[in-house]
Amino acid sequence: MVEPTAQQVKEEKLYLQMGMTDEEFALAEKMLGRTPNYTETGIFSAMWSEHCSYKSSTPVLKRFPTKGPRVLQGPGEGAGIVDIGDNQAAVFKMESHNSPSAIEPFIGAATGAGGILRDVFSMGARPVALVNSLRFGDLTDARDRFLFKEAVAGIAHYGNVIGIPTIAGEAQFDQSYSHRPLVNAMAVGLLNHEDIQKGVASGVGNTVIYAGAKTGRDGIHGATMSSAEVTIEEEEELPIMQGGDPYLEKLVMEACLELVHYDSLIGIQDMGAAGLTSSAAEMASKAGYGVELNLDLVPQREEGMTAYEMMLSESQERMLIVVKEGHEQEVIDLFDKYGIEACAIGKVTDDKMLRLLHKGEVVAEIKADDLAEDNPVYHKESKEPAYFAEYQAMDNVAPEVKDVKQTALDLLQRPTIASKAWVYNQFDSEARGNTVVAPGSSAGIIRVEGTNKGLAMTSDCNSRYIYLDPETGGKIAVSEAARNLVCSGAEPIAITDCLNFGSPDKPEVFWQLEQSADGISAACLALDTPVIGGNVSLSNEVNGQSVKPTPTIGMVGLVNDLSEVTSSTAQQAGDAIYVIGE
Amino acid sequence: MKIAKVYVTLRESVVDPEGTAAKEALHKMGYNEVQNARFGRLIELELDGSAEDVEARVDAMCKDLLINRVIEDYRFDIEEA
Amino acid sequence: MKIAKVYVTLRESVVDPEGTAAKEALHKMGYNEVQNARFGRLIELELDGSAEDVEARVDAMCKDLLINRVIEDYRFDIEEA
Amino acid sequence: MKVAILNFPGTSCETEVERLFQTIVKAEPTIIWHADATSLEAYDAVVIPNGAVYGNYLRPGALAKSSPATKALQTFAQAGKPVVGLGNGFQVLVEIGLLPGAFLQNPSLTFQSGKAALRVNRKTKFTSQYREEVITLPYAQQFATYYNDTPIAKEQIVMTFENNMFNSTQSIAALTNEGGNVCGIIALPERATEAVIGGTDGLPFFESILNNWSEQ
Ligand SMILES: Nc1ncnc2c1ncn2[C@@H]1O[C@H](COP(=O)(O)OP(=O)(O)O)[C@@H](O)[C@H]1O
Repeated sequence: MVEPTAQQVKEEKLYLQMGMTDEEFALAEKMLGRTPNYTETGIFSAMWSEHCSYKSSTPVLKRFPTKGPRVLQGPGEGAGIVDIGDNQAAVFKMESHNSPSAIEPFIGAATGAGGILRDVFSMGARPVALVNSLRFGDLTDARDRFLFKEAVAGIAHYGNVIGIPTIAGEAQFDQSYSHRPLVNAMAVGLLNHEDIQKGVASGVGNTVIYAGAKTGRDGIHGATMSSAEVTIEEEEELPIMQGGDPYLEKLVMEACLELVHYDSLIGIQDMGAAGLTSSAAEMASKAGYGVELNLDLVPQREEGMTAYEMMLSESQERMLIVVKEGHEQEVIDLFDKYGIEACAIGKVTDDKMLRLLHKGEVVAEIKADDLAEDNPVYHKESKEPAYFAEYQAMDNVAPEVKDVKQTALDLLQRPTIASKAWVYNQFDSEARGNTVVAPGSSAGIIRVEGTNKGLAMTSDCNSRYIYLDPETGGKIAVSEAARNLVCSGAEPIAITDCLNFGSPDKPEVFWQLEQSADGISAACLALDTPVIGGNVSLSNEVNGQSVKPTPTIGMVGLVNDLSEVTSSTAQQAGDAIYVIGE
Repeated sequence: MKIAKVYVTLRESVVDPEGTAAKEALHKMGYNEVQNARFGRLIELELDGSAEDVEARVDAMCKDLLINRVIEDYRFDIEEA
Repeated sequence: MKIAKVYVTLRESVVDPEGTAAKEALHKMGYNEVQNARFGRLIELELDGSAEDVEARVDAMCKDLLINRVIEDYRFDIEEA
Repeated sequence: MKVAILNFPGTSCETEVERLFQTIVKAEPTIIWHADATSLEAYDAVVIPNGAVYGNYLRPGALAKSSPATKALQTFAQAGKPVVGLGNGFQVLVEIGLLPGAFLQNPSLTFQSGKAALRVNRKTKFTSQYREEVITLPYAQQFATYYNDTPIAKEQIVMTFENNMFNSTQSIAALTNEGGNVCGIIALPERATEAVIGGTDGLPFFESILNNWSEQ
């Protein structure tokens, strides 16, 4: 393929296929002072995708309370960090893998778990637990059953092979998720304060090192895709997806956790969505420096890869690392011990540019801030949907129960209410031997190794409540999470969230997003549980129909004394039962 | 009775970490002549003799269930048993 | 360059839960002609042309690593690439 | 007793075993990277922890054959010293030929975790400290079905599943070699050594090892 020229990109509006609007292309042109070439256009479009830039959701995210005495790192890094005393901290984040899971659920769900684990260990933390939140159609449809079964197997595969226990989660079923499932994965890690790492590229002349899997042509424009509706026609040419390799990631993780103790380490970041592009641009922009990469040095899996392909590949299990000049070999040797390829591919500069060289030529040169900081931000139109007023005006009706036993049995058979043992029995929920409460109780609890403390965690969101009244529903989601922690014996300390909604271009959907964010914020303020990170997944739609609004809450709590842990099982005959609250 | 043998291979640009791991292990064991190893699957179906359109039916089974076309290619032979 | 294709099947005495599950799923989908399904694997090895005794070497690789003869049978073809 | 904990690429439960020997069943544990394990002579016992050695590629445990540690392990076992494979470690022992048989995928075709009731043969050197005949241990495997077409002698069977949930040959959950010094267990006794993380039915397993071999 001959790459289109800058002129062609502009005249033939090739940027539209990459998900960029006319206005955005004009803005990119203005920032550059010239027309971006094909590679540069790809880079802009990926960095300005909803997935990377949060351009439609930033105004909403600003509403969240993000500060608190425990918060060591709020939103903006790979994962948030909260202090848990004794010089230790909990690191966690939740992320969506909805679009890939709708196409190939095993791979989509597995790579979702892999990606969120990288976010956590790239902060310098050892991941200690996984949590997930799943939404599928109601299992009457064969495709939905297939999607669900495979997504669960995918999460299980990744977590079990890498050896990190899944200790909590939720699974709910509703027709609005039919053929458009939501797969949200959360990872929780632990670190000592002095080991906190940030994704920064600072210090002129310092070296940029690439470590992990080779780059292939996979997932190009995944970041753009993940903010778009997926449609796969039966006979259409299927996209190629790469499975994750948890075995490789385990080795990368062990190497990275050893690397955080090296004095020569400056910064480290996972190559997630928009791979090399986003990690390089963000690391440079955050540090106020520039990065120059020589793409000829990037380990490549396929022949004849172009700069465009390398920069936008979403090959899994890759890390970008910055080390002090002259210390490259010790890092390369460390990775080599684990059988992982690592090599120097560039250096830090003082001109704040992301500059890419390929075959002796400069193939892209863009201000890192233009990509990572100064992206367009949209204030989308918001409108209360007609159904809302209608529902609010309805009278409360209490359903009449004639046969209590039968009704109870019917309820217990609903997939959303039924036992989830089929799901969590596929997870190695006790790997590494610190699981105090495994799935099956209100919250999962993991012991903080070497102490008598524990971390409790849960994920919750009842999207029917959110749909009926997003503000109240948002409050309920946070409160439910907090109740799950409290009744397990933990004090809630912070949340992460994953905002799964339909298209932000629909004013009614945007209204749901805003309202539920307000509800979540109010509850977080009341409960003193700041939002320390999260993820947004918009345009979850099939045939123009949005999924139910689903702002999943992942909450972490601190157990100060493991002897206070209470599980939700009935303990012995004769114990009294109380109902408390309203 | 007919036997359909379905040979399933990974699509060309799909990474095969299992093949890579096996290749490395073979090298460590002294089989340095191995340049590359790729893993696939082999599915043998015994089919009731009366079936018509055997080719089309087996192809449909592959597409409907047996093959993951996001990552795999396949071909099959049909033999008389 | 030579290519060795190793076909690995479960030994007859070993139950194949994957095959059984696939057969049942195929029946549910209306493919009632399927009498039996067995799953195996296909390993393709690209071998450096200079190698001598190719047959013996591939057989040794199978015995040393690729096959567990307690549960698996195998056969292989060698083709010129 | 000096215990070597063999760490292969893909091993994930080495620290829980190390902690166990440091704080509960007191011994001197050392985690050894497989490539450095060319000789194990300096140790009194070797443990292969659970995990997914070499990603479980090919067959669980199979690629461990390519590690230099395998030879050292064989020499070590021939000397009559104790070798234990926990979970995935059992699969390694079978693949490298220190124990007979093979493992198949679970009948459910999925990974399965949970707790199982196991019947203990208290006459082995790995179970001599057990008081009860039936104990509960956690398990977590996708390939838990033990298969062998040659019957295993009764003395070599260390534990059996009470309800043969994985359809294993002779209900086998744990087994030794003929010499009685190499033991593989598909359940995970190391995860049942503290009340706070799921019971203590695994303790006697490790205490038996210490008891039967530490004087030698
Ligand atoms: N996808 C999942 N992954 C792990 N655990 C799950 C999953 N779904 C449900 N669980 C576990 O099953 C139990 C019941 O879940 P759920 O029905 O959501 O209960 P609750 O109403 O108490 O939140 C909880 O312990 C939960 O952690």
